Amino acid sequence: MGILSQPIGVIAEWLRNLLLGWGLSQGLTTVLLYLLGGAVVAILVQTWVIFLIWYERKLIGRIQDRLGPNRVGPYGLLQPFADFIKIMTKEVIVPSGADKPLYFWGPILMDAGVLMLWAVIPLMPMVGMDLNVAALYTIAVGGFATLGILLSGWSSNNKFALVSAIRTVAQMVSYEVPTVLALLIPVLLAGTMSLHGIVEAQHVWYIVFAPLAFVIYFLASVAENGRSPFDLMEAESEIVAGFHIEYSGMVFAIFYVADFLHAFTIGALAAVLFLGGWRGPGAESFPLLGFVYLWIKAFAVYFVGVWVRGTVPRVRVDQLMNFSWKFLTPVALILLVLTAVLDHFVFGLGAWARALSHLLMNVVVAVAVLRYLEHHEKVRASRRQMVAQPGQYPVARPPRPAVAENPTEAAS
Amino acid sequence: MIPLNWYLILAAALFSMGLFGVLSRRNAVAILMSVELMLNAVNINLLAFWRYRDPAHPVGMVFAVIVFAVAAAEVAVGLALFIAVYRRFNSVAADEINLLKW
Amino acid sequence: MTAMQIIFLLTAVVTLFSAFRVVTTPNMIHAALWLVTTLVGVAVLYVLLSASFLAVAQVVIYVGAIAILMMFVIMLTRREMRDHGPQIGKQWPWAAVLAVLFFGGVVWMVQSMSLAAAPAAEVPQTAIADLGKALVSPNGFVIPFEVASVLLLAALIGAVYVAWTRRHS
Amino acid sequence: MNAWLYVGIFIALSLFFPALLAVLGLILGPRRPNPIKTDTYECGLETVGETWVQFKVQYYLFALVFLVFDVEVVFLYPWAVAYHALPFYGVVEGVIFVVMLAAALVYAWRKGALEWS
Repeated sequence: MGILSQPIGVIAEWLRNLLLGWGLSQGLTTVLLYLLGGAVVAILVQTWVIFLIWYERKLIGRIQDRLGPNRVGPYGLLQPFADFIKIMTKEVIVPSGADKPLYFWGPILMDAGVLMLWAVIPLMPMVGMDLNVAALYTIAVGGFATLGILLSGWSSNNKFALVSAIRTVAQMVSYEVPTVLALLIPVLLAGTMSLHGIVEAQHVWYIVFAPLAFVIYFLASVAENGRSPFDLMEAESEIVAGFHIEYSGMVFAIFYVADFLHAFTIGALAAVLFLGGWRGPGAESFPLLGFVYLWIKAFAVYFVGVWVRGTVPRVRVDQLMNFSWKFLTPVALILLVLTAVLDHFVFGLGAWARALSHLLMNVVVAVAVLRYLEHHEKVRASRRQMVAQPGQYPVARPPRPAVAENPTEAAS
Repeated sequence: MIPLNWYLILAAALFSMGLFGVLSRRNAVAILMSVELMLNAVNINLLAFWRYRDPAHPVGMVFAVIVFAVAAAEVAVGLALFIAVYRRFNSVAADEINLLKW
Repeated sequence: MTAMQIIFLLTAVVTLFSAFRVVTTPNMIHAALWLVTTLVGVAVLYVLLSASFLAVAQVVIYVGAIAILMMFVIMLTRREMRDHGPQIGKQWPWAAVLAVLFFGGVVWMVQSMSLAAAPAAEVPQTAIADLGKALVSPNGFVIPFEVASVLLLAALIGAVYVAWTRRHS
Repeated sequence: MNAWLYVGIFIALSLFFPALLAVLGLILGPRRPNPIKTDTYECGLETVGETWVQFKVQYYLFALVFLVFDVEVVFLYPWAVAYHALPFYGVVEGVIFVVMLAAALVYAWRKGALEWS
């Protein structure tokens, strides 16, 4: 085992021998090694957020024809550090009447729910733990983030925070359905729930097999994260600032960190599930290269997310729910059934033949869905015309009175 | 290794607490929570016996999964009933909903 | 005392304490959160029983869905049900006696049986795939599997029908 | 089992790091609360009425449909793992299951439970 082909393995072996040499027991050594490995991964991704914050602000700035941060350090690179130091010295204002323990559990659970995902993401070949239910685990820990939002909204003792938290949770659970269904497709294709297994099964990337599933997974995850254009929970004009309105100082910063980390983690998960994870030329012989590939792929998906964020205007709340329940979920269900039936017949073929038949099926489904939407839109347009000419038969129902969208209305 | 009867006693304790909750709580949602405790105790038993008796066949796991489905169905319908009852009586206290009581 | 046993005992203490809080705490939201803790504790027990899939499914279903649904309903049915005022009925001593009797009876029964101290065999690596096969095999559990889907469909229809009222009619 | 040990340790760590940040914020920041500052924020107005406002049934319905979907999809995961070893009728049974799921969606849709009014 050379240091280049097995860097982590060699270091772990050396550390293990060192600790055993100190007279520690086998079990304790394992625990210490895992603790160390976990801490390295956790600190790495948490630190990475500092860069992400700078990058996203810069990119959004450029999209909006601004400069973005440019004062502190070269290209404003040190801006997040300055912000961090500033926010460190801010007071944490706990509102009166808050449910104190739960008030702090909210942000902690939310950040932890994202960070926990990194326990199962395969960073490079043969490194990281091979949990045999990892795919479902990624869904399970999402539940903790949802719980964190509900907690922070409820414990703040603020109407707006509570309304926003309930709304956000309704949005998150709605978008969890297409996420779970889209995630089922790579699991079905690979025949395993282990993320290592899914990466290893991707001789051809699953984005070729199931581009629609990738799109559904990506959109639903972004919406679950609550980023623009799905940032209803932060709708300034309706619910002031969302479920974290009563948070300040460092405790607020935890929400911020969780948001950015979640955006990048979506990229990493999408890269693992659909873009071949650490796969790339030479990754098997040089695992560190695999890590670089994974990071680049994750970053590419993250970039698209930020791009969407900077470009598309916010959707309306009914559109938001319809998009999940009446578009993504049915399409995911149809795709799942067709994939299951098709793969039974083409599994025996070569990898590329199998991939191409799946691709063809996906294209057919996509065209059919687009055709249907076009048709649907035409029908609706003709209905609207009927409304425009009253007195003619058939009279469509009159347009509904507009419902004012404000929190007291939503709350009643 | 952990002896089997540890699991059984733990499950029994969980079940007893659920039983206590079902019999003593006033809020209907709390009663439902206690029922969940009891179902979980049952699931622990099912899986413990599966693990210690016959881990080669997934029978115990199938039972546990079916219990999940039943629990979910029970929660869905139960909570819907509470919402309907609340609309009618403006209360979800189990001892105040006594229209059918003789 | 092995490491496994220590983990088991710690989990058992956490689980039972939170279960106790579920049935005694007057604040309903707190009760729901204690329920979440209990259910996570049970998931850890499933891990100790090498039932990985069930452990994760437990968290997905209970923490991700059932607990959220319960908290929604607690918030929905809140105007009358303040957290002050008794949350435990007057009959609680009888309930406690019954629960203790039940627990004592079960413990007596468990102790009088001769039970295995260790598992008969290891869980096979393919346990999840076996479960999947058993769920759709005609010699296995295909009827319960399909009936479960019908049950859930029926539950959804029933629940939507009961809870749903048209606003303006 | 070892994988779960690592995951357990990682879960503990991921709870620890944000908690550490919160504690750091509490230690390093000043702490001078006063009644006006800790008052509930409501666009500059005094808070009126109960904080724990009530919500539309709509929210419950979304969570309900989600619960049913979640449970059914969890059933499908072991099926998907075993998928390649299944004969064709096994696949068909899974498809029937998915159709039931679709029926639930269609019912909720037709009933208007998925409308945001």
